[in-house]
Amino acid sequence: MSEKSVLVIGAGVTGIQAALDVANQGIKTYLVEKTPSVGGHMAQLDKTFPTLDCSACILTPKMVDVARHPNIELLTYSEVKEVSGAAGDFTVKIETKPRYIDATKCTGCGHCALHCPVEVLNDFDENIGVRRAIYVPFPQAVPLVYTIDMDNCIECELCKNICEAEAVNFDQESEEIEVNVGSIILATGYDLFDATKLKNYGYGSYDNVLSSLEFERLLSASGPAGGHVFRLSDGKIPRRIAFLQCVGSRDTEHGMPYCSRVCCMYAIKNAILAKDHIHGGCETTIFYIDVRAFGKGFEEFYQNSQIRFGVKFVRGKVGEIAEDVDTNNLIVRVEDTETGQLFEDEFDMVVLSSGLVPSQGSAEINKILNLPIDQYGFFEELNRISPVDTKIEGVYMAGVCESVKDIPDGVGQASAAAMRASLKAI
Amino acid sequence: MEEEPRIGVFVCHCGLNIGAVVDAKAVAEYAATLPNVIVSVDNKYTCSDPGQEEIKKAVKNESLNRVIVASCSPRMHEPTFRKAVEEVGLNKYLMEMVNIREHVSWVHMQEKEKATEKAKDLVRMAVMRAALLQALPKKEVTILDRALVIGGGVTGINAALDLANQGFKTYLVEKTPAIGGYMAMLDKTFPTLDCSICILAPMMVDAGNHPNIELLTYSEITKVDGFVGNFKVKVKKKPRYVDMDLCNGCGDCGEVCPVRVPNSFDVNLGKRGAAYVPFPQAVPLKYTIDSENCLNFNYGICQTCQKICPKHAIDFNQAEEEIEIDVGTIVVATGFETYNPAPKREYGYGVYNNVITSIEFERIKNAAGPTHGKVLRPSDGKEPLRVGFIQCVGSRDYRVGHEYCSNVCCMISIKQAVQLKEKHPKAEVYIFAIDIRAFGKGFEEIYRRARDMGVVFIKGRAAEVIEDPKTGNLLVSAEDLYVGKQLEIELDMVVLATALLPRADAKELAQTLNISLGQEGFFLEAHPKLRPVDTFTDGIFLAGASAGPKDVPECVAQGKAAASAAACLMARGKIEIEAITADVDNELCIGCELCTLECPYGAIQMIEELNKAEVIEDVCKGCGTCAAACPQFAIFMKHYTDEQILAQVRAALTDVKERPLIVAFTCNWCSYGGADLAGISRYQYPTNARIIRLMCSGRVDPTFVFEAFKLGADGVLVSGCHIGDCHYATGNYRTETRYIAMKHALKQAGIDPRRLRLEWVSASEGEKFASVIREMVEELEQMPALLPKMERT
Amino acid sequence: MSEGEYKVPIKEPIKTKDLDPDFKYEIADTYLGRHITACFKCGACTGGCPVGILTEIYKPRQIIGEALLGMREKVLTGGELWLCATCYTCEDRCPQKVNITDVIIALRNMAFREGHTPEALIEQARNMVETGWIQKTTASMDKRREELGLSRLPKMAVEDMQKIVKATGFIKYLYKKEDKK
Amino acid sequence: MTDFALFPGCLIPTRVPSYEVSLRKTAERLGVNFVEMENLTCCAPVGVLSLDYLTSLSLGARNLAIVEEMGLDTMCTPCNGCFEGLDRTATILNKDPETLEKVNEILAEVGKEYNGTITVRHLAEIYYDDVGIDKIKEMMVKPLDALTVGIRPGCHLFRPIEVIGIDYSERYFFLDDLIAATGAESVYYKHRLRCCGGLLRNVSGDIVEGILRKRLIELKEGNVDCVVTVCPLCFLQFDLGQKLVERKFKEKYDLPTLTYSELLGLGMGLSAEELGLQTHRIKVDKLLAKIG
Repeated sequence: MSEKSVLVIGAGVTGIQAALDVANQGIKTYLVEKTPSVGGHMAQLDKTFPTLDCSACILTPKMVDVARHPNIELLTYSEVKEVSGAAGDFTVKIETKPRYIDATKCTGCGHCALHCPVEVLNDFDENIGVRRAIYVPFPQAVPLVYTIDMDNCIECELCKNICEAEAVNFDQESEEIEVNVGSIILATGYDLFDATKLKNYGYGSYDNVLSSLEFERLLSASGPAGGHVFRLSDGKIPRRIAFLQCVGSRDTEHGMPYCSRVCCMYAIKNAILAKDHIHGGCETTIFYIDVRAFGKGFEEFYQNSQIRFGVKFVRGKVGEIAEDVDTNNLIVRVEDTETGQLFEDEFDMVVLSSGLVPSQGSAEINKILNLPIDQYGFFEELNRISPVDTKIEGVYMAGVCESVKDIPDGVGQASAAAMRASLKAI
Repeated sequence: MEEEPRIGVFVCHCGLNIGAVVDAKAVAEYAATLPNVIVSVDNKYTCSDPGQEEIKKAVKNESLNRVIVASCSPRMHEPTFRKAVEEVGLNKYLMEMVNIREHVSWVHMQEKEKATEKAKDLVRMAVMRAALLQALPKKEVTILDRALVIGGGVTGINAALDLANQGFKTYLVEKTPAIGGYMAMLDKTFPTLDCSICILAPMMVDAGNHPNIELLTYSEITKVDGFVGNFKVKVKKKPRYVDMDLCNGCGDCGEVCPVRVPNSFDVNLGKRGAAYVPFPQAVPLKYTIDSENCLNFNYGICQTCQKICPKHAIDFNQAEEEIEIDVGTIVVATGFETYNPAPKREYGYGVYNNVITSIEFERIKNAAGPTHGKVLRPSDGKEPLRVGFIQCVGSRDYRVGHEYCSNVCCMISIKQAVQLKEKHPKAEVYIFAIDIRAFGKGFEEIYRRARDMGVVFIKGRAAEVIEDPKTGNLLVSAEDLYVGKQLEIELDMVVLATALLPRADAKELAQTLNISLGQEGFFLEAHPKLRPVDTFTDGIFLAGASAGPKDVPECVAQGKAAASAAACLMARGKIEIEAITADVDNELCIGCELCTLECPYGAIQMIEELNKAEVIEDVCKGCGTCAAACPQFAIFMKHYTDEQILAQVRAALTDVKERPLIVAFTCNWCSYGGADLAGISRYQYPTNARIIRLMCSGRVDPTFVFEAFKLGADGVLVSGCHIGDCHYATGNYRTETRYIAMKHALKQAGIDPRRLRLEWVSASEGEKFASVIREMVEELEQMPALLPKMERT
Repeated sequence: MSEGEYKVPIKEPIKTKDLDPDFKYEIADTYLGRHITACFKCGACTGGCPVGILTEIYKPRQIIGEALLGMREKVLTGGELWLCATCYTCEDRCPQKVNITDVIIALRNMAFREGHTPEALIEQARNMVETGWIQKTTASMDKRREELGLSRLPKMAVEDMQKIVKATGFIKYLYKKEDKK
Repeated sequence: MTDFALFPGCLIPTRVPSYEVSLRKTAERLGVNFVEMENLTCCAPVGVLSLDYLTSLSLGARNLAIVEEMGLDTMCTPCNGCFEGLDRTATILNKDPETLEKVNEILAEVGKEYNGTITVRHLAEIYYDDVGIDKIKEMMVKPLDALTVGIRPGCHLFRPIEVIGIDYSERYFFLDDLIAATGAESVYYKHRLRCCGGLLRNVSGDIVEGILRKRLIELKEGNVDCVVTVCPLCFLQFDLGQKLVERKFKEKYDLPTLTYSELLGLGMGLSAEELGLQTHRIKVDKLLAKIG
């Protein structure tokens, strides 16, 4: 079709959808991803609301398509270094960090990881699971190419000797390529709010207080425990789990007065899954201010969680959590503002529904593009009727980097951004 | 058969979705024992890269010519696995899926052994069918690069503009005389309180005179034929009795018209003449004569407008016109309707004058509205200083039948409350709500601003509104959970935040377009995450509030997304469609013409000289109704041949371990989807049914049913779409007539006719499918076992 | 119900006439109560309140909720205001940065002006105005100080105190009834 | 080290003289120079603030004005109540010229004027920031490493965070370091930063005793040898109040209570009499025996 092309930055589900939509129109697409594999946060999830669809079953086929699409050039473990030019003619410098493994040779067989002596916390598993110095973030990673984490590698070269494909190459350099694109789509996604800032919840000092993503990894079949939920303090099965809403969100104190939109629904989903994954059942209670089940099928999901799955809802923001030093159980003190009763409940585990903040990636790319951002760090849209255009012509955005949203809205916005970007590329 | 079938079976764990209930390893081991099975493995995530890689390696290394994937529903990943096998040179029709997730693990969570046995049976049925599968040539169709957008609201306008800018000719059809939809009626939009028409008007003007957009206002879709890439759409243009080219919208006719009737655009608060434009900024700015109220049409008098029109544009005997347009893709953006709260008598809407709905408030607040922007209360025209907003009227309400949340009403009321407070800082404004759902960008900020301006939020659904006859004021009683007290608040005016409903004609349009409706009555998207803007019918896309209540920014984004999806199709120029069509075997055909009567599309005609039937491949949609009707079994249905289906029936009934056993025929578009939804919603039902997927219930040949009973089936279920919903228009009518005939035949054969059951289950009736199976099993358990005689033959 | 009927307290719902809509503005105008309208009544304050744990009747969210609704009578005369230990735990926890303890102190100021104050605080204030010390000083205090080698109790600037207290009009409300001083 | 104007308040001189004598002696040894103040009025703590905002600010401003007249810029107060009252007054007046002007109008009646230059520091802060941990360690003649201590910082030392700005958490408090400096071990026990209910003393006896009993039970669970506080009201609660709770609930706690200055004094080798420990109602003999 045309020699012009489109650059998509960030390969979460939104970035993947945008790249696919542009490529399907016959336009060359470069998809840049900072981490070794595409997939973003959605790859960490076990199931998605409100249909409890298996997250991998939705995401992995799209990951396969993106890797195999003739019009898409996938640049993983790479970062954008420089952007110059204007709409219709951007020149972009992209640096691919060294994996110390030859991507063309590596078959992803995994023998090297078996023999690697170094074990470090796996940030893909939110530091609950572990991985080796030579690793893939998760078994279904795309591209299925191993990466050596040089900070922790002791260069014992065991992997080099084991690898039949001789793919390991310790003096691999970082490469830099320059591409010319007609338009850019930002899909840099989000990070989770760091709940250690809330001292009264004890996240970071009490073992059994988990963030939502940590709980998602516990639930996930490809997670560190194969889907079994256990307490981090003593490995026992939690029988009473509390989910705390609005952790960081709707909180002017921590500069996040906005609502993070997805936590109510993922908390309900996790509550149902907890009951599903724990043999002999468990009691789940969600402490909320307002349950925001606004989307399609959400309200029904919310009602079903109470009627058919027996999830308890208590209206009241938890005042504080104290830890019982010997049993590591958590005493949650809250006022049920509907009955005016004050509760001091003991729980085996507490999951904090942390809010969403713009990702580190958004901040880094903005050092290059310096787009105007709102006071929370999200990119600002051009105006009310062009929600996917940024203030720089030819640069579009989709997903949470523009504002907090769930997967369907992110995917929808990705298609919209693809449309706008492809207009510029023809 | 050219070569010996070499089958590969790949059983998926799907993480824990299948693995937690069905012992995938055991199923794989069992499959290895079946005839022609060369490879049989299980895999944690078959749809992921390693999973697909394993299939491809197996096909290459073991030179397999059949692949069976036992995992989730084909409606989800059939295209994925077909593409995978194609990449290693295997024709995609030689891949067969077995649904052991939505139809097994998700619905038999507590019965692990029986579920594993059921999975083994379903795999056996698939292996038997796979042996008989044949490669089918690729069937491609060209795609016209013209698009049709139905609905001229903000969503439709955005979709049309993006498609037109991409260079595609776009038809924008709007039922009312002007585009703009609900957004044109609004005063301000939340959360930024921008003036709504200021945002919308430029878009309307662009759409109005964009070279690639043909505006068809005051028109409706009557008929849609053809399939993706080649839709033939009939559009009825209702007569305006005004010549569009001559009229310049000067408005003299509107002034001089003696008739004064309520203006539906002003939600019947304002008045308009019989000659009117809905609102001053209407696009196209052309007058329309409303024949119901025009004196000329009712009494043959007046015609003053015709006399004074400077351009002589008025022509009373303008006739209704019907045009036909050919388009490649269709975007449905028909929007929503608001709920009329009169049935909720406790709020007294329609009885007390000062109880109005939010859209009425919006028109009152609008400068172009009936009260020119001054908020006056309907009873005595005074300015209301004490106003209450009642939320969730008609939404989240099981009694009224709308259980869903309408997404936008909280923010509308907060915006309107802030507008009131801006005008009168000391006004008393209350909002009665269960949860305040301020989830979007900038929503919490305006919610905070409302609180800071003194708006009082009361946590509790308002119980009732009664009127104080003397003053016309209203007494709202409610419980405020925040303070745990009962309240009785006296207010000057009450605004009901009414629900957003699917349009009344949504069902009719769904039937014309052959797309299905979701549980709440809005159109059903193919998959909320995988394909959010597609429908199950290729080439037709969904956007905006037609798929579910949403606010303006989301509608605009979905409008552009649907445009992008349509553009992807049209840019490719051609698309591969199902090569499932009928084929007549000339030796067997005796020319009885029975099939030509059955086919709804006239895709099977008689060849005069041979007196044999012949199928027109392009027109045939592959429903199979003709094949089931043919007495000579002369019609050969590609990919759904009689032998393949009978092989599945026989496989289901060999070494049966579970009684009573039910063979269930389901149609791909509705009842199979209903069975999927039963899985997604985790409705549990007994494991006794073995589901066989056909393209339409019309494909169920009576011989299949009798064969099943002959081989010892305890019960047979035939299920399809509701009458009128059939994807192939009349397939299910034939099924109904055959069902009655089969009932009599069974009675004569001495089999209790209750063992055969016909049920209409739509794609949104998961619970119904589960209860039908439950009832059948209970009923069959009471019946005595089938006479052994039947099994001897 | 073992003997006789079930005794049920009958009460009317709260009517508009019981509500004073301007109460929230009156509070918001004071420096201490300036953030009251930001409260969306989530209950985080009561959740951590040390007094709230023990007694059902004292809940900061309830007081602020009633104030926002306009239940002036109940809030000022109810007496729960004075059960706050002013430990400021709730202020550090409020997600909307409402200075809850300050708001309750502002409400106490209003209650004091309308004469609903616990005896103990009135007595403390009177001691301060009359002797300069919150508690009455006794001779044994001086004796004990000397045993420890400390100077006697210093003299408080009582006249200056009284001038100030008169200037701010504090005295007017302190001695409303018998109108001493 | 700068000089500090010492504002003893009214509770310490009258009801807790041992705190005053121990703070003077330890400060002297640590080289902290206190300048006496005269002609003071009550600092108008929360009890008065609750009645009238303007009176509280005016009385506080008058005391701050005296410090200005003495030519100093920092005032030290060992009492949490005075620290809360004066620090709040200083914070508001130093930032809000309009209120300062109104207060100065009232101060004009008594011929005083406040220019908003004074910072108010608590004695504990001075021990920690100005004296410093190492200096205290050096002064330890008789390290108290046999003692386990439960700290009671007192709510107004660190809350509200907006006004006072000290970073704190349940797990760590700067008072722990001060205790460690004396060799004793500051033990973590449940709700150690929770209020002791002191200010409700004669407003509602039930609540005061209810809260105090909870704190005493938690301290017992933490099995501490003694309670160390820097707030005279907490001291009265745990010293005098403990007796009342023991009588009302018929339970035995026998938890001696010290102010930090007294603990410091013991570490420095001062005798119990020099520190006035005999005035305590809960006998400290068992404690003294333990540290030999």
